[in-house]
Amino acid sequence: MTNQELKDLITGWFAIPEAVQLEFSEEGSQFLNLSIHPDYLHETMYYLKLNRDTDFDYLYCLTGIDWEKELEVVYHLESTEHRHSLVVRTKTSDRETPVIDSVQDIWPTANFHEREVYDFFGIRFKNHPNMKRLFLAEDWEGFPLRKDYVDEVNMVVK
Amino acid sequence: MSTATINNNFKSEEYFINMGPQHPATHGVLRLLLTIDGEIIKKVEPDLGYIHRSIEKMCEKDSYQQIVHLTDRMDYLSSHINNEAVCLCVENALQLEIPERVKVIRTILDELTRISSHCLWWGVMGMDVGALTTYFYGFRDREMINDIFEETCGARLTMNYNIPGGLMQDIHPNFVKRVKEFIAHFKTKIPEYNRLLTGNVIFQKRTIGVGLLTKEDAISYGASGPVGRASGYSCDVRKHHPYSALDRVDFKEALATEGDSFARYRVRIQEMWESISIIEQLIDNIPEGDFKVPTNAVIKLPKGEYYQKVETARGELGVYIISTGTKNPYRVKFRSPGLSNLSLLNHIAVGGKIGDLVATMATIDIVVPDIDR
Amino acid sequence: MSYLSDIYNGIKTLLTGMSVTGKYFLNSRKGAITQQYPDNRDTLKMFERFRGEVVMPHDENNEHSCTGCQKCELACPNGSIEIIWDRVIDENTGKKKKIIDQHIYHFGMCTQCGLCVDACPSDAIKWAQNFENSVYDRTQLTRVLNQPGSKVRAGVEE
Amino acid sequence: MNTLININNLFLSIIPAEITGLPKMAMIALIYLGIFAVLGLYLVLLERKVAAWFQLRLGPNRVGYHGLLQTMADALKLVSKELTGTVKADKFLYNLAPYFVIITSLMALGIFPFTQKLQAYDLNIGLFFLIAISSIGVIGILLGGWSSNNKFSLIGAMRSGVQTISYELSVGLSLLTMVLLTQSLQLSEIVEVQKNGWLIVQGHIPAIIAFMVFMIAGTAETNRAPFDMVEAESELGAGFHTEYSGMKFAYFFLAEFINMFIIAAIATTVFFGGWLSPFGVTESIPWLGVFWFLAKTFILVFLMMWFRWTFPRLRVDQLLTLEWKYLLPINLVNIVIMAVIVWLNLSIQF
Repeated sequence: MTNQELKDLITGWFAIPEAVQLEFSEEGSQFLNLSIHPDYLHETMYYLKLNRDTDFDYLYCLTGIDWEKELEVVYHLESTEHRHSLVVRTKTSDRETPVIDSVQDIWPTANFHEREVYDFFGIRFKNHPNMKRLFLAEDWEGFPLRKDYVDEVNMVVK
Repeated sequence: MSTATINNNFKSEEYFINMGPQHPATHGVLRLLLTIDGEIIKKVEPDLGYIHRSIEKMCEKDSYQQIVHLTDRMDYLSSHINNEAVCLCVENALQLEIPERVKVIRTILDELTRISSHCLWWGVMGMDVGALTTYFYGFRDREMINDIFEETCGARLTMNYNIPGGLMQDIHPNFVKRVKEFIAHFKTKIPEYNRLLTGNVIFQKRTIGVGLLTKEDAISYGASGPVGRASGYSCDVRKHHPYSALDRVDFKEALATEGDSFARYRVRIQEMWESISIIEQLIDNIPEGDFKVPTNAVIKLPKGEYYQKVETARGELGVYIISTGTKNPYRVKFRSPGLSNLSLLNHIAVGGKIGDLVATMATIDIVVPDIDR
Repeated sequence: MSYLSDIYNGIKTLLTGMSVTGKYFLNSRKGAITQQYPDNRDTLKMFERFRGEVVMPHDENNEHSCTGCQKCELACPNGSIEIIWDRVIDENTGKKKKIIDQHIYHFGMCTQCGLCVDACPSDAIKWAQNFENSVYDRTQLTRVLNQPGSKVRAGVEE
Repeated sequence: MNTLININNLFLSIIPAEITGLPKMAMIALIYLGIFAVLGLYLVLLERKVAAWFQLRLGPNRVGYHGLLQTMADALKLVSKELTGTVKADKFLYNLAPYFVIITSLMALGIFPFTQKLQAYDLNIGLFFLIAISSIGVIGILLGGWSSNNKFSLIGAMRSGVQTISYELSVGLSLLTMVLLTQSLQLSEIVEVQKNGWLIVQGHIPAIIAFMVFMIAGTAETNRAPFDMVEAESELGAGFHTEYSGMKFAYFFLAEFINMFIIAAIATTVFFGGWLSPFGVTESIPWLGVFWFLAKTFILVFLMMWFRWTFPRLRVDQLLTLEWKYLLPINLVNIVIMAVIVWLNLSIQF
């Protein structure tokens, strides 16, 4: 499917796309970007995988990004059947207790990747069966990949 | 005594066992927490992070040229391919026109890297299932490739030969000759590998039907590389998203349908043949030209996001760079093949024996620094 | 019948494997790949591009070609190069000129990436092929590359 | 060779007389202990050299001429090493285990006829004694693995138990096949019978099958690759001797090599005519029997090393499949064939 077709199809799933903050953009990226409110993320992802026309069965990258004011999670999806790609993004401005729905029931690969994002950004994933730190020790303080993380001993800033 | 009492008296109990971080089969510092009932594995839980260096965080402070050398230290067995991934990403962002010569050399080195990685894997695979001699035969052949790398790139493992815009130096005058020598040598060695290990009845018994992974699971667990292809999932980035000189070579994607350890083994052996064929197609036709295009000393990527995927020896490596237009990237994410491949270990190892786990882990071919970036 | 053919095939594959190792056993005299380091120091020659350590070549007049432009210091990802420089007045032109006081190389921090040598505009530093770099004290790994009393070669400009 | 002749002379004077005095017994024991130690050390060296040659390496070549003293140096190191162990180990059993293993292999060594005269004890149930003794060794391994209080050791020990109990059968049955031919269990008599041709020739087809089964089962008995489930370093670290160090580890290590020698020596005695020279070429010089015995034994030892450095390891359930589904039925059929051959007098005699 072309990006335009994808856009039309996905917009059609929502009665009021503005209500879920559904936005598309292709600016500054080689993929079609879809951003959505975190509350509707899991449902949308579920459709994206199950719908025959979209059929995004391959989640190949799951990234956390710290935009200083907000935290963002980016999902790179690809369909192995149709070979089209989509980037799904969701943002939360809650930096203290950010929670986003887990997609590990849709793509089991997200299990480790979500733990990694939790480990480095502190974003908790709701309904994740094992929401523990993946790399760092359990008693590690802070989330190292956040921009405001400071560690005066181990981090040498040039 | 009734049967119930007897069963009660002989109730088996599950217990935990720590495999690693200093276990011979975990190849580096991977720790697996196994839940075992007798010899049957009930659960495998990897405990990671023993050598996490936070390369992604380090990248946020480095210039784009400097990022490249950090990727050497991720999957150190395919460091050239890692370097290339970053360079391609930066070059795409800058929309640089890369000379044909660079593309061809990069592809040749990619495939040599793949062969060298698979050689090491083959040796270690044999060692994991108990045939210690394979290790030395694998390393003997790998040594020839390492010599080629050392002569041209200046290092055996952490080559850092790619820079955004091309290569650091032109190829060494001996390069073509040595590669041809190696190809001629290696073509006689793969049949020997097959005679020694592939055909061996014990080896086949150890691997056939062990660690079964279906195609659907392979996709949803994000498997890539030989692990995915052994389950019949066509996931070769070189085929689907060709980069460098891969668009002009003719090669088959190594596929198998069984999804067991032996299929993964055969896919890797097949990949070595395909790599040889790719090198043979390119080695005589390295175009003349520059080995790099000049770039600014300070590279600033335009604001935006850039994603580049390449096929390393272990699977799909993704480089995701987010730039805000400054000389440092805002965020760099490396989608490492190892982490996804490892995440399916629990899925396919449960129900097998300890020996099966070792064989399965060997065919998944994890490199721990790749997981603990 | 498959029972017997299983046995036959099994034994056949085992013997095939043994023939491979047996062949190597018989040729073991000439086939050994062991490098008897350090016995073979005399014959062991590294490739000329091998990146062992960074050195600054000096000619017979104790002159090097480092102008103190600090490009290598900027290119280094690990901060292994530190240049202490000074400004003096050039006798010929009367202009102020940058010269190096000390070109400090922290070998313990170096990852042998080669970016400094690549960045150097006057080819003042290059790679040496020495690989026996172990020392008893870490401080010995901090080296001053320019020799005492050396000066920049005439004609090498920034 | 000189020392061998001395030993030979010594025994010539000792053996025919009834051995009643304790000093004499002690002397024999000491001599065997010496043989045991030297043999063990040089088998280790041989293994390392052979492994190196299979693997395109040079092997130990620093200590002594071509590394001949390497294992001596290793032994010295092991003797001087600290004995460590786990705190929660069952101390008594933990310390007992290595002796179990080493004593059994030493006992087995005592009844081999190195030549017609050089034999410490000529038991009339020699073969039976060997089979019995070789299965006691596994108790040491079980004890060691169980008392170490280490899960890897325990798994290794349990595997060892399973393995030895199963393969005992094949070892016994394949030797029994040959006993049908010799009609004696006494080792000296078994060799005597072979003056009309080695048993592997006398018994032709069933003897060759029995030999193959014996070699496979014997390799498994000694816990060597491809049957090294007990140690399986890529699965269990070091298996049952994970927690042993220093001299106690050395006991296990030496016993493994001596057991390998014993299996090869049994095969030599039963199938290849023991100390008999091929076609009786050196029949006039009896002491050359030692040479022939050792030569044949070391060829078989080399064969076992060749197995080890070529094959991958079996899985524990496949190990049992091999025994119960392949070796045992073959063996039983083989015994019947052999009985028929003996009954119809079809054996080849020179």
